[in-house]
Amino acid sequence: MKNFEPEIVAFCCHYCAYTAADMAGSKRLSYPPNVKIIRVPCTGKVDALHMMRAFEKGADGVYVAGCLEGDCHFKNGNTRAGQRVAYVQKILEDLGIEPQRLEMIMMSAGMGERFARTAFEFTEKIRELGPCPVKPIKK
Amino acid sequence: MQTLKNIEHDRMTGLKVLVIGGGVGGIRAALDLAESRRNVILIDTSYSIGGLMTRLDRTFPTNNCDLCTVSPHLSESSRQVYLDLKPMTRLETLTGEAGQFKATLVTEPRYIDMEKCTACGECYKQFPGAVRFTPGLDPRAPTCMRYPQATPYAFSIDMDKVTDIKALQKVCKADAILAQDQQQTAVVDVASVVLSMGAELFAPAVLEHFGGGRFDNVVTTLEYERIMSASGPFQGDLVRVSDRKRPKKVAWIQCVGSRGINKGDVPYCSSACCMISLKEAMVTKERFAENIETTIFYMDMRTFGKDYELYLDRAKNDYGIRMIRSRPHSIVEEAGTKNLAITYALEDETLQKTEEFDMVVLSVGFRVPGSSVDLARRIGVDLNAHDFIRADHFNPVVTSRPGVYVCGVAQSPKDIPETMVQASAAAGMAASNLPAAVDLPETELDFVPEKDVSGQAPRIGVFICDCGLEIGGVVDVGKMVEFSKAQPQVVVAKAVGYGCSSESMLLIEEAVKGNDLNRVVIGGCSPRTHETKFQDLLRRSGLNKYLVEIVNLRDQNTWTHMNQPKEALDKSFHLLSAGISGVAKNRPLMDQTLPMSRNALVIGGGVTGMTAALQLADQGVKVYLVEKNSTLGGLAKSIRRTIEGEDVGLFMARLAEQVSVHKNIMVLTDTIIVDHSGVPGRFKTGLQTGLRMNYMQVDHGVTIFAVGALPNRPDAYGLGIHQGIVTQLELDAVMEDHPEKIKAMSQVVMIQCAGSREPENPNCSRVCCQAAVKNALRMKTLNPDLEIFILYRDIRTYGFYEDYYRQARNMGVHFIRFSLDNKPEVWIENDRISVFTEDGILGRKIQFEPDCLALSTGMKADDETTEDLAMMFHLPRTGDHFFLEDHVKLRPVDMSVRGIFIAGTARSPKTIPESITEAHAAACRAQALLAKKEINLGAAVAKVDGTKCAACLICVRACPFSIPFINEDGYSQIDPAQCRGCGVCAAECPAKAIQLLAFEDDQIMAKVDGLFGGLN
Amino acid sequence: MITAEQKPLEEIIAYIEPYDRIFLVGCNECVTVCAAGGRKEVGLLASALRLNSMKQGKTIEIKEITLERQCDPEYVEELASDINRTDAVLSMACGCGVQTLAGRYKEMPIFPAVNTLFMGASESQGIWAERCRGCGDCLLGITGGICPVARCSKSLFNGPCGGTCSGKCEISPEVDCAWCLIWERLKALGMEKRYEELMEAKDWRPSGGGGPRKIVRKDLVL
Amino acid sequence: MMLRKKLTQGEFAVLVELNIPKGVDISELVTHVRHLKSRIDAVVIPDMDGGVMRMSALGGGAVIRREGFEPVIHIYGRDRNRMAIQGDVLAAQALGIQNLIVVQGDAMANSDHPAAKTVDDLNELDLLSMVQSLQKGLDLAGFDLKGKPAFFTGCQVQPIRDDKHLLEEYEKAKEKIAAGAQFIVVPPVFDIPAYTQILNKFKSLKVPVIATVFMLKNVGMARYISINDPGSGLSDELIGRIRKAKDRETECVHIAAEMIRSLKGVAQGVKISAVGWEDRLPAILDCAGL
Amino acid sequence: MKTESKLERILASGNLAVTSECGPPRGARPEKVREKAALLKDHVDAVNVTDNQTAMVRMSSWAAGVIIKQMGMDPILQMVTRDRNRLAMQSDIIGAYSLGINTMLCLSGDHPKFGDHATAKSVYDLDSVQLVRMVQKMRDEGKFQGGADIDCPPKMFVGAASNPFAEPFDLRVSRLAKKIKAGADFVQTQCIFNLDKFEKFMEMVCDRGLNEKVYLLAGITPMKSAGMAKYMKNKVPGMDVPDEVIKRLEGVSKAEQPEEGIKIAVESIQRLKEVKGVHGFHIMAIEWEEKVPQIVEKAGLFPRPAVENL
Repeated sequence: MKNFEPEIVAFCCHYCAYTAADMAGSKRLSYPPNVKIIRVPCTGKVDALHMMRAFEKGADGVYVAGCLEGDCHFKNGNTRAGQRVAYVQKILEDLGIEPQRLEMIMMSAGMGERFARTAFEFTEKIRELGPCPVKPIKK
Repeated sequence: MQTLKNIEHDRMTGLKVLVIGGGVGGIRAALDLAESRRNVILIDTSYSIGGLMTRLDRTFPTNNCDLCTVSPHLSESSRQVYLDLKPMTRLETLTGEAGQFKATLVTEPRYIDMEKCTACGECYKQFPGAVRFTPGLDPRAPTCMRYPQATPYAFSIDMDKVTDIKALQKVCKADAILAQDQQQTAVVDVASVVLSMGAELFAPAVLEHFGGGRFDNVVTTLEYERIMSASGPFQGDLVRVSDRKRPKKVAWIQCVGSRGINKGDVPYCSSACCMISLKEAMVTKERFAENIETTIFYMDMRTFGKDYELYLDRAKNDYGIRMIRSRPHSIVEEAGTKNLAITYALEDETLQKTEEFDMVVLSVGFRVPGSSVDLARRIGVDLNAHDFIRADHFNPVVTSRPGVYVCGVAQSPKDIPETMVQASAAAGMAASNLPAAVDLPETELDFVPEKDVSGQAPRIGVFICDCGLEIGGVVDVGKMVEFSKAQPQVVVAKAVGYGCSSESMLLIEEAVKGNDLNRVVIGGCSPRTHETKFQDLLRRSGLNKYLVEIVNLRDQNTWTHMNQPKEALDKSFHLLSAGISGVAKNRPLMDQTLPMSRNALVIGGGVTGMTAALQLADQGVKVYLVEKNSTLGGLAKSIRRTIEGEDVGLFMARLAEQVSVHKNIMVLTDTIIVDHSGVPGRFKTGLQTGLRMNYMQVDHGVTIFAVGALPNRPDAYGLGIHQGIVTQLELDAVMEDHPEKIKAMSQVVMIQCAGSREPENPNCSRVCCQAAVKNALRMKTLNPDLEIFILYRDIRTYGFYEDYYRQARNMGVHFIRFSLDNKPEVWIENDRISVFTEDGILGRKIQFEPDCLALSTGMKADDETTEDLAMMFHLPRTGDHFFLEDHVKLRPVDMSVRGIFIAGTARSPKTIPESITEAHAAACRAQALLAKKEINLGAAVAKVDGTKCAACLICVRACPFSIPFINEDGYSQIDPAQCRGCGVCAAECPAKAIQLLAFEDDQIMAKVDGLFGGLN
Repeated sequence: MITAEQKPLEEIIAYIEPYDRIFLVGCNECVTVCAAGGRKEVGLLASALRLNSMKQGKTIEIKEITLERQCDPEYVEELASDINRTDAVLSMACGCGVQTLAGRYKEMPIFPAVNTLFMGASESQGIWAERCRGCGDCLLGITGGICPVARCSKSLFNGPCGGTCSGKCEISPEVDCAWCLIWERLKALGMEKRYEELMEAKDWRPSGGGGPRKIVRKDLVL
Repeated sequence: MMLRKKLTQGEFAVLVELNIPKGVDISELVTHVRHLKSRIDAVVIPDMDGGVMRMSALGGGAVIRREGFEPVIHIYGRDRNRMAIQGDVLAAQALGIQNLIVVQGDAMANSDHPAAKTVDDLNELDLLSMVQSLQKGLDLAGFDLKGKPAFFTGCQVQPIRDDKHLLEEYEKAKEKIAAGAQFIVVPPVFDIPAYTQILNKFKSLKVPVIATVFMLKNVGMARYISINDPGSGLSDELIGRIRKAKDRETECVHIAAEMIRSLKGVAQGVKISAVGWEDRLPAILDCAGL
Repeated sequence: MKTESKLERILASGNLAVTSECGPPRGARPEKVREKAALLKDHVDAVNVTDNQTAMVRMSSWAAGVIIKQMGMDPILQMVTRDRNRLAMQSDIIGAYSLGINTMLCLSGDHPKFGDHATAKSVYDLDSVQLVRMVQKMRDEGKFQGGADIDCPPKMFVGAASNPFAEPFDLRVSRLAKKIKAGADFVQTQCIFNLDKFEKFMEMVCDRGLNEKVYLLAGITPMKSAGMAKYMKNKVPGMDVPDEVIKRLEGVSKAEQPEEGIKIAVESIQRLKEVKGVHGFHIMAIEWEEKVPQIVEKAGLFPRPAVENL
């Protein structure tokens, strides 16, 4: 599995993680290109359905990146997202898919380094796990 | 920048404010004025704006990347309709008087047509000598501009160095080089002027004992910033100049050129340098290597700003930065290694020490450049003893010439937050010479009517920007265009060079119209900075602005994966595919708006609250000024004189009188805030007044928090036990009311940091050092024979207060240092006060028996009040219970909730003039918001499909703002005017009856699908 | 409201294992409100089932539909047009819905995807608690509005058993002792005396003891 | 049951003070009052208290009456002369308002019309006599009225500062009763034993005494009252209780409810002043077991 | 005399009654019953035979009762409403009576959750009060619960349980009154460790005159160890074990603790003998039946009065 390049989707909150990702860019911090970002106004908007959809479409890993605890622009959207992530992790587990493929991560807008490090660590973690057992059947 | 000429034309009518200097202060002032619908001309002698801050790597105390924090301001400046930016321009003369000045502006030739220049960098590549770019240490030309998002986005040519103008013109594909460009002079009517020229940094080359600029590895703090910067000479790698090797031992030397001892020094304190060095040392450890040994040589550690003391503690305790209290007198370079030997003496040791370092950073302070002195003389504003602009003692942004205001380092040395505060304050003051904001006409950009695209199949245009080499240098734009063309529903795909240049924007606009496109994808940089720009483009093209999707190819792809071009290209395909399939689902949306309430609520009737209220009321804003005590005045009422000798009582009485009789101010004393609701621009707050607690509700568009702080009265050093032990505040009153008591004294001891900088109150109270010096000086005047001992930890007489500190020393006031772990002790025996302290220099305990012991107790936050308000208004506070501003650096008077501002000691301890400045700043920021007729709430609001709703109440319960309710028809209803757009309800709705507009499920799903589909 | 919760995925997967085309049918009434079988849960379960089949290397076709109310024949009729294009139906409604479907589409295998639990009330967001057992002879009028049938672990009619501890039931400290609640409530209402009235043995016929129950409103019958 | 009947028969009455809008939008007022349906005995409507201009109590009273509640309106001499007041009082009766409380007008210090001219033609005792006179069918000039009004008229006591002041207010109340006051409204005290003593003192005047329960809303307000009104008996413990509460607003509701409960046996009725927190009144009543 | 119950006769005679209990075996060996009962013979007036105690299956209580009866002792048939509906209970009652059992105790029973058949459906057709009422009606009116006449009604001496310590405390007396109202002739209480509280309870009982309407047997349980005391305090619902009791047990060595426990039980009986309304003692020596005679003797309750002599 050395050559395995995981597909990773990151749902990022506009106010923090997305900004942090931009900041990682402006600092030219390198992280694996496997991570692709979808911007949301708040992680509280990320539905369990969206996370599942990413796996259905072929993601090997998904993470939801929101503001630090207590820092949500909408009070508690990030904690709601965290609860939802835990719920979907349970579904994945029931389906025999490693729940670690889904994660909730928190960071502030200023944490460009953390964004890059997280992207790196998450990618490595998924690389360890190998391809998601539900890769869609290529037509 | 699209219509510089047109703007020029439009702006010839109506009064303007002239802002001089395009650093952060000038930009802030100009933006504040423009936001409050005042016409502004921002001039700078340089060819692009940004000033010193754009050259810093990161700023303290957040250690954020400077570029990232400042760039939104820069791009905003080019968008503002009211803002006219004139680089390479100086003010020659200023005649007339406030309200009707005539300003003569001289613009130097740029030899480049900014309309045409795309900043491709070709000219610089070919003629590096003649095309201007970053000065200083930078040996390479990253994008040939000082920083990546330069404003204006164009080069300039140094014609003196051009040998063959034809050849130069030839390399320019945009045909932007104007060989015949000439100096231009214009006379404009301006109502007021804001001076924000900033200052230079001291060049230490004159200092022989520090190498006189000859040693490779001795750099200034600014040069060190450039070395660490990603856009710097070593691409952000920390190495020594001499051998390009990572240093293992770096030393900083403070006060180089400041607090004058040496040749070429100035006597004042440059205020910002201590924090800069601490930051550099911390970033060194954080970013490069934990084990790089960092040492700071200093005299007094002046971390007096908000939460700066905590920063110092972190530097010492968490990062292990070595702090040595000493002023080294020389640096010697070792011949072979080019290492540097520093010789220094410790205060409690007689022997000198010599230590070797790999690199030495000289912490240089601010200097007034000759050009500023000339300018001041030309326009007739007075300078102070140090050639800074002389400012009013109570209102530091007011100069000697009415109608001319000053901010930032041009007034006194300071750091960025204080510059931002002064900038806003100056802008507010400057605006008062113009018609009141509420009377100004609204100016709207004209857009063509929107086409109805509903029911049409998506016709998508994809435009890909190369952003110079930023995108195009990493991935092949052509391949991306080809890829996009192959995607379903894509009608046009094009490369557009610099997508955000006016030329490219025009090209896109034409393509949209010509191909009858109804959806647009822009592949470029971050939507965070550029979405609005392209949304405007769509509106000009007759499309709803929500039909565009920005694909972040630069910040989140080519910048981060520049070393993996193949992978970056593959990722860009994914991202484009997601953007294309996403945009197909975009729908035209209407922004939600609410009419703005033009009232202001000012909480706190101290000096800050009154000043802010008055400023707003003068601008025609109806102000409710709420004070919980029965009289106005607050803490400042108990201060008698300022250090400059001004009568505070008189000033306060006048201020209170002005406020009380103002027809636009309703003063509510004995009044408590009891409830709060609403959205920025339409707040509703409940007040209860008097002992009967009569209730009333007020509508207001903005709120200013000026609740102040409390004088600290720590249970320390016998305070409250003996009548001879007093606070500085009490001493101030004694001197004023009973000078004879002072005359009868023979010895006075003062203890600094009483109850501050200690674990229970870790921050510095900022005002106490100058208060002690002030009182000492005044006592010495009253009683020259009086012996005064000031026991201190660090003397923090920042800026020009240093003059008073020096004066006190000269007058024989004794300063004795102590440390936190060896604090003075106070005994009372037979009604006599005894103070014991360890004298570091003598190395033994000494005892005083003073007639009076004055404690510098500073201030602490009014925990109960700030807590109450923070809960009601949902605002954050700091660990020591002050209110926490939205951005400690760039938005010091804005709170995290829009429309709520903070000023004065409710934010952090500060002096009366500083509080007044903040009050003006907050009022100015408030005014900018009030100048809008409507509050734009964006389009991202939740919408309920009543036919699907099961009225389960989940949205009602989950909404963080309690907006949804079940209506009479039995389904959930969400008021778009109140919805904040987080989407929590949409994500939790079990019936999928709620959608968050602009982020609807099908849009998000389409993006997910796009990321994985359409490839191969 | 009827409350339900989703069955373990394993069980659902086992039901539909033999089929390739599944109709996943939600209900927009009670099960939506208790977040067990509304549109959102239908979507989630469909997604999970698809993931599972992909994992097996199988393609499965799931059609998602959420009916206004699965226990009314008219709404159930909505499935008629497409039912032939499916191999099995998975219902996310309560038992009433499943049976209504089974009654209407007799040829079609119908499986439940949720366990129907009880008639409950929402205590707070995400928490539902049993409140009524439909015993057909409501005595809330004399027990202070708190039902001993549904809320006492032993359905006692004459007072708490000896196991009450700090107002909680002996079976779990999470469960309130219904009789403590009743007693407090009676006291608050000044109706303590009521307690000592003997409650005679209950007639269980209306609660199902007399066989399956039915309500016939003659005036409404067409 | 009518307020008069209830009070005179010795039954516990619950009065709620509601603010009238500054403006003509009465929707909030009506919504709030509807939530109190059949839970309270009367609605007390102050008239431009604090000197803040708003819809008159007379108008507000008519609105409340229309909603099926029994209004009690304030009358005072600060803003109107004897002509205006008599006219309004007659109008009130015609609109179905049968209860009055004669109050002292608040000072204009924090008024939104500080420049307004104050009238002060009649004082509290004058007003009470005026009502008496009108009830007899004569106006203040002695002319006959066409039809006599009948009111249930109360008076108000000023906040009690200390024992001496209590005696003064007691004497004044005595005079007011002599002038025709039929019940007394006593301002709030947060220390129940102390309040009980005060209420008992007034009870000796043999007219129904109504205690006031004042809604604390936050720490700042409680602190203000405790500092500026030493007679209020608002202790640091009470402030601390609000401060320490997890949900401060709920705690404030509990405090008010507790006060109502402890006053039940002491006073003849309570007037709940929740101004600004009208939406929490049902919760307060629930919590107080009313 | 309502019945032929020995317990009734002793109580009616004004003597302090003594009862104890015997849990039937989890199997079909009658000798197990005999062994246990033999330990109590002569020292108690009647023996409670528990009914699927702690929701674990055991030999049915009426069968074990019959075995005890055959030994010449007097069983008290315990019956819980958890496992049988009104039909089954009534049939068991007349069956037991026909075999000579004339005293019973009506209970609701521990919840199945605590037993070894946690998945069983609990019946609870009636609750304990309704059961008391039903038995009383069978005896006094000669009617089944459904209303039909009984040919030879069972003359049962009906008992109920009372826990003076369970919460809410202010309901305890009312609850007792309700059971009396339903027809309870005698009441056995939960084990009493907190004597002060019990005395308070009894005061309230007497205040209402309930002591005149019912015979109350105070529950006594000797503690084997401090550990057992702590367990009862913390784990057994409705049990009130004051800290002093635990401390007193902890105050002696482990080996001496059983002796101390018995001492406490004896002292309790001595003290409660004086309490108004206490008509006897119900000694529940859980798995420690062999100590019952000793307690009875030390408490001065031995010898037991002979019924014939009354």
